[in-house]
Amino acid sequence: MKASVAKGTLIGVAVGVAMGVAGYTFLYAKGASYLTNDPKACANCHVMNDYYDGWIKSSHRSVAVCNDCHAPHNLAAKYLVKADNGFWHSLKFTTGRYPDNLHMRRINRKVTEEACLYCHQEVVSQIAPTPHTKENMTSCIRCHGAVGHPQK
Amino acid sequence: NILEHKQEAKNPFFHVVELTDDTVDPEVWGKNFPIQYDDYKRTVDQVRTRYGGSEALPRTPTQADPRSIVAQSRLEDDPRLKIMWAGYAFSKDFREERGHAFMLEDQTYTERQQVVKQPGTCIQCHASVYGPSMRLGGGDLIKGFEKMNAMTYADARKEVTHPVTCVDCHEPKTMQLRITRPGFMEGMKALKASQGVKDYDVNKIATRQEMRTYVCAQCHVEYYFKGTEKRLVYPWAKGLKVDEMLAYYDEVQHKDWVHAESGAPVLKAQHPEFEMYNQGIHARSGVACADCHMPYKRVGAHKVSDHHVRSPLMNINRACQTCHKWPEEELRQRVLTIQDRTYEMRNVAMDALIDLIKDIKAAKTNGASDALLAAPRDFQRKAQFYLDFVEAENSMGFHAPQEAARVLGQSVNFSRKGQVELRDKK
Amino acid sequence: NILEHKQEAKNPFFHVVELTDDTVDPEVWGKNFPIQYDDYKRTVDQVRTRYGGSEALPRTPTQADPRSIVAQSRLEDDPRLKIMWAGYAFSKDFREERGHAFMLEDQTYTERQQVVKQPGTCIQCHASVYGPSMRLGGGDLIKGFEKMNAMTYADARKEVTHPVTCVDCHEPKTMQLRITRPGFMEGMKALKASQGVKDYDVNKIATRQEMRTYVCAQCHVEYYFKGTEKRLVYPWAKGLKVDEMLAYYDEVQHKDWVHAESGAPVLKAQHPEFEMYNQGIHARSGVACADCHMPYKRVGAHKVSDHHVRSPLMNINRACQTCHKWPEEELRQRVLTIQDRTYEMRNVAMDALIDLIKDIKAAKTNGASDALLAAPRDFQRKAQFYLDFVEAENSMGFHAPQEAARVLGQSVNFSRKGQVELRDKK
Ligand code: HEC
Ligand code: HEC
Ligand code: HEC
Ligand code: HEC
Ligand code: HEC
Ligand code: HEC
Ligand code: HEC
Ligand code: HEC
Ligand code: HEC
Ligand code: HEC
Ligand code: HEC
Ligand code: HEC
Ligand code: HEC
Ligand code: HEC
Ligand SMILES: [Ca+2]
Ligand SMILES: [Ca+2]
Repeated sequence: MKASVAKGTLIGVAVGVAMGVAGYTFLYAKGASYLTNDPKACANCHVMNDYYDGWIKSSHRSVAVCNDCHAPHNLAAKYLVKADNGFWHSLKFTTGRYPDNLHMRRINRKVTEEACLYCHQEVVSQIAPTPHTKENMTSCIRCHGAVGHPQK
Repeated sequence: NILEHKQEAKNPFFHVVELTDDTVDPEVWGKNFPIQYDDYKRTVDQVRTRYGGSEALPRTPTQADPRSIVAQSRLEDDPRLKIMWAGYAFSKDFREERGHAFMLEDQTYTERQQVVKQPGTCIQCHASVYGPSMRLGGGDLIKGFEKMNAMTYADARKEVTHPVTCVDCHEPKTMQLRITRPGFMEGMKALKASQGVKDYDVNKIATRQEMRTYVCAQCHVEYYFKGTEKRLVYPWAKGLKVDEMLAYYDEVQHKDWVHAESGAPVLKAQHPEFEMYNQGIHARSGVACADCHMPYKRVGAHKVSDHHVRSPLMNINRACQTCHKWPEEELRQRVLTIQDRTYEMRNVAMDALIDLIKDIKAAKTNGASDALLAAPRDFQRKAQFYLDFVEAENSMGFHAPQEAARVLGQSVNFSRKGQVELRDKK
Repeated sequence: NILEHKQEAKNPFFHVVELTDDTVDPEVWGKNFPIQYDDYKRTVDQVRTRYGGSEALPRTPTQADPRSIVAQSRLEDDPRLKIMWAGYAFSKDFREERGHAFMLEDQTYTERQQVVKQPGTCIQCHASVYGPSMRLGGGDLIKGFEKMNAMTYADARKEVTHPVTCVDCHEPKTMQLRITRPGFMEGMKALKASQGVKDYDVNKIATRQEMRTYVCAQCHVEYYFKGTEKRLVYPWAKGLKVDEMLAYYDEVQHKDWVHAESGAPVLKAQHPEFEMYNQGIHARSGVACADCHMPYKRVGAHKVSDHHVRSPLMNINRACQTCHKWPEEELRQRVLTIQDRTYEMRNVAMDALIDLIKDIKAAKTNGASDALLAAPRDFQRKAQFYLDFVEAENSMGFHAPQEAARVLGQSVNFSRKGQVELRDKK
């Protein structure tokens, strides 16, 4: 009981601080970019430069911006995910605690997989998702991982 | 552009006819799925690659064998195979395999049928047996399977009409993939049990991606006929590696035949594509048979799986280049580099085995006792199974390059040690 | 914090001191490039992986060998190595290699120095010799190289002060990579000539990506000392494959020593990382040594090459995940799967070789003539070079998994055939 309370406050504090730091970054690093659709905004972070450079050369440059693939296509969810990413990425960027080679978190992978379907559902209507089981859907990224930006 | 896609795209499938488990004839399925059916029919094409595909050789039809075209004989390509298989039907006739369209006639008319009475079991992987099995079993697949195994090949042959067709891989209502071969269901159950998974039911548990491999693994696997009931069994109870399968055969003391020249109790490995593939990097990376042998293709507004099942080297752009951005010619060269290396070791292992067989034969004719020959003969059994495991596997090592080379290296060691053993005994 | 990130991005280097070809001391370079220098110094770390890295073993310093820490002895790990190298310095002392910081002292104090007078040639790959060579040659690198080769090791040792340093890989003005080792320049020239390319000059023609491999290939290669002048030569005139290098040695009738137990004229393969890597898929894909062993790392806002040269298994995220999306643990398992397979065959080949050596030795003591032993001894020469080619290569097969298995399979065949040959001759 006591423990969990203490733990609770600890987390509270941690988040508080994090919010502060991240919040600062959020503004300074034009973190608001998470709320725009301009790829250049993503590239505000040097971390994202490679992806921006890749995207410029990708088959999708003229048809899809970062958020078309990395943010949900329904508004509410869109801003949720963006806020979530904006917060974490800002925090990690500031603390520097992120690997040199990034990995999409599972929730972002799902967002991207669904983004593919949003635009391509007709082309793939026969192959995926199979009518009956949605969770058994084929992964697009498995074969097309490089469409947004050639894997570095 | 996207908008147009949207127009064309209304209802991908044309539901012209009702399909049920009894609909064996692919032409009927073709009414609903014309694209897949057209590709499916193209498995009659015969084109040769360095180690795969097949060559269309004309022949004059006979009473016994009405085929006017067959694939090249592997026995003529490499006569050492006759020595390796001396005393077994394979030494009479063994050809390069070709497309699915031929599976039933090639099995019916191979000379291997004429030298030995084959059991109905053979039919499992060469015809559409799902309907017939259900019929024979009165709705019980396993019962039907057992009945068919117990028949003679001739009788079982009368029960079937088509090579593998839609119904063998697809559930007719949803078109979902499904496993229809008891041999595979039981093999997987034994395999999973050895890994601590109880009562594994492939049709319930396998993911969609796994099914894209498993439907092929119903047939492209090592097998043997168990007991007098000639049950079709996949020897996976200890695992899928060649070492584990040999251990299984040794434990159940199975032999396919006694070698005519050496008297060794030997085994014939057959098309262990699934087992070999499982040792490779592609399996480990979740790449399925269908990814390479049935790659997606764009037809009109839709992507479909290419049902013209064949060598990916005839379709590198679709089969490989979505994952590998290298030029087609470079990808072909990568495959050939792997295959040439495997072929080099395959020949080294083959020479070693032939040397051992000749030595044992000579010792035998010079009156060596069975006691004295026991050890050398066991070396032959091992060497031969390991060599045949790569020889019979149809990718010439591509499915698992390093594993194929390891298995061949072990084979060489067994053969040569057998020769030394023999000389020291004398 | 972000403010710094943004600043740093603007000035990656600090130009504090002038650097010239005479600046041997890395600490001075470190004033301009503190990050690379700090990483460079960390090559003193000793951590062990299953087959790589190294273990830090404490020892009591002696007059002859003041080292208080050494790497584990490979001879103790596997005593069969002493039989393979019987009569050669390696049978006295052979240790797991460790980081660059130790290269000079480990060479100076290995017991291999005490059993044989080693030539100055040795120094080429264990010290910063660019400056000293230029000095000795009066500005002519090749002349200096030849002079140093001709010295005794003791004398050459006096000419050098540091292990490999910045100046050995970098042109001080531009920091561009450059080749400073005549042995590699001449080796590449011979190799390219065999491919029809005349007068190949590596420093003029090589691309930047090639240089990211070549700077390492100055030392991580097979070599021998040619003639009485003890010239350092890389045996590439017929190609980089083990078969081609053996063909070269046979043609020039080179042997490293006569085997003490069998009397065979044998060869010692040494760290053929570059040659093995060239048979692998990574080389084929344009991946350089530096991509895996010196991956880019983020420091503040810019990326630098990690000068802490070491096993990539200690640095998987940077070394592998740039190209492979698999989790770190999965990537480690992929490497270990390849290495375990190689190790299995390495042991099969080792047993076979030891058996052959024992047989020849026995035949010799029973008075077999040199004429009779000629063929078995040549089998030993072949088997031993092929086995050592993988044994001495330091990735335990990872650099070219299938090729490593092929080479070991061939080695087994040579050893066992030698045994058979011997028995048939008698
Ligand atoms: C404040 C700097 C910053 C900005 C601006 C930024 N990113 Fe990132 N991003 C990061 C960092 C840092 C990471 C690594 C997070 C980790 O690996 O834990 C990251 C990771 C990611 C990931 C993969 C990691 C995950 O959580 O799945 C995606 C996808 C991504 N960013 C997309 C975007 C997009 C799209 C934009 C623009 C809308 C953007 N980023 C803008 C800093 C930023
Ligand atoms: C905002 C809409 C949109 C999103 C999101 C999107 N695409 Fe596309 N994609 C297009 C358009 C438009 C084209 C070009 C026109 C065409 O041929 O369909 C295209 C082309 C392609 C192509 C053919 C060109 C090539 O690169 O080979 C592939 C494959 C593809 N997309 C896959 C994907 C995948 C996989 C995803 C998700 C990771 C995705 N797309 C996300 C709109 C989108
Ligand atoms: C197993 C590999 C694989 C998977 C999984 C896969 N694709 Fe593809 N995709 C291909 C291949 C191969 C082609 C090229 C087909 C052709 O050239 O005829 C292709 C082509 C495409 C195209 C371009 C069609 C055209 O010519 O305009 C789009 C768009 C596409 N895929 C989207 C997707 C989406 C969305 C998913 C996930 C639902 C997906 N793909 C899953 C292999 C795959
Ligand atoms: C057409 C779809 C598409 C577009 C547009 C796109 N991406 Fe991606 N992105 C992907 C896919 C697919 C992956 C997953 C790659 C993988 O895991 O193989 C990915 C992964 C990432 C990652 C995580 C690192 C990784 O490889 O897992 C980051 C960061 C990222 N993208 C940033 C961006 C930025 C920034 C932009 C815009 C400049 C952008 N992406 C535009 C499809 C896209
Ligand atoms: C990564 C791609 C890939 C995967 C996955 C794969 N194969 Fe193959 N397969 C090949 C290649 C390449 C060849 C060599 C073809 C040739 O030599 O012409 C081949 C050859 C074959 C052959 C002989 C074909 C011929 O033309 O003679 C068969 C049969 C086969 N594979 C079955 C399978 C089965 C069954 C699976 C799954 C258990 C599988 N393959 C998985 C790529 C693949
Ligand atoms: C019902 C058994 C069965 C199933 C299921 C099956 N195959 Fe086959 N396959 C065969 C037989 C039998 C042959 C040889 C036919 C012949 O030579 O007459 C064959 C031949 C082949 C060939 C060689 C073609 C050539 O040109 O040499 C390939 C490739 C192949 N199969 C791949 C697959 C793949 C991939 C799958 C799954 C999508 C699959 N098979 C499913 C039985 C089967
Ligand atoms: C477990 C599945 C399975 C069983 C059971 C099976 N086959 Fe096959 N058969 C295959 C596959 C897969 C191929 C294609 C690959 C190959 O040829 O290696 C094939 C190829 C063949 C071929 C063409 C190539 C050749 O060998 O000339 C003939 C003929 C053949 N089988 C006859 C038979 C006979 C006779 C039996 C029974 C004794 C039998 N098969 C039992 C799966 C099977
Ligand atoms: C040897 C196995 C096999 C046979 C026989 C077979 N299919 Fe398929 N089929 C597959 C596989 C594998 C897929 C991919 C399914 C997936 O990804 O879930 C597929 C997919 C399909 C799909 C879904 C759309 C697509 O193209 O991916 C249709 C429709 C289809 N098959 C129709 C047929 C018809 C009609 C026949 C008979 C003429 C047939 N199939 C015979 C293995 C087979
Ligand atoms: C769905 C994705 C996918 C497809 C399709 C695919 N591969 Fe691969 N391939 C991989 C992956 C993943 C690896 C492992 C290395 C890595 O992680 O990038 C790999 C590795 C390889 C390697 C190096 C490993 C080895 O065995 O030497 C070769 C060569 C190769 N593939 C060739 C092919 C060829 C040829 C085809 C087509 C017949 C093919 N691949 C189809 C994903 C694929
Ligand atoms: C694709 C990545 C890759 C490339 C390229 C590569 N290596 Fe390696 N190397 C490895 C791995 C993985 C190991 C095994 C490390 C272990 O076992 O701890 C290794 C091992 C080594 C070792 C032994 C390291 C130790 O810790 O004992 C040396 C020395 C080495 N490599 C040198 C080279 C040289 C020189 C080149 C270029 C000619 C090269 N490598 C190219 C990945 C690579
Ligand atoms: C001047 C010669 C020389 C050059 C140039 C050189 N090495 Fe080395 N390397 C050595 C020597 C000598 C050792 C062994 C040192 C010892 O054991 O004392 C070594 C050891 C190593 C090790 C083993 C480290 C360990 O922990 O076991 C690796 C990895 C390695 N080198 C990689 C490289 C790479 C990558 C390059 C190029 C970027 C390179 N080397 C350039 C001579 C060299
Ligand atoms: C062509 C370059 C080259 C030459 C010449 C060379 N070495 Fe090395 N040496 C290396 C490399 C690279 C390593 C690290 C890889 C290994 O140990 O296999 C090494 C490792 C060593 C080691 C540490 C590991 C061990 O073997 O115990 C010693 C000691 C050593 N060398 C001594 C010598 C002596 C003595 C000579 C001269 C007879 C010599 N070296 C000549 C490149 C060279
Ligand atoms: C064994 C070879 C080797 C040695 C020794 C070496 N470097 Fe490097 N260095 C490299 C390689 C490889 C690169 C990558 C160059 C490229 O990509 O063109 C590099 C790159 C650099 C760069 C460019 C920025 C970067 O990090 O990629 C600097 C600065 C540098 N080294 C400084 C040094 C200094 C200072 C020393 C001595 C303390 C040193 N190097 C010793 C091999 C070496
Ligand atoms: C610069 C890119 C790059 C880097 C870095 C890299 N690889 Fe690869 N790797 C490849 C390519 C390319 C292939 C060939 C297959 C393909 O084309 O995707 C491959 C193939 C492989 C394979 C399958 C081939 C085989 O030999 O079985 C393995 C395993 C592998 N890599 C592991 C690693 C590991 C572990 C590391 C880090 C120590 C690493 N790779 C670093 C690009 C890279
Ligand atoms: Ca074939
Ligand atoms: Ca080491």
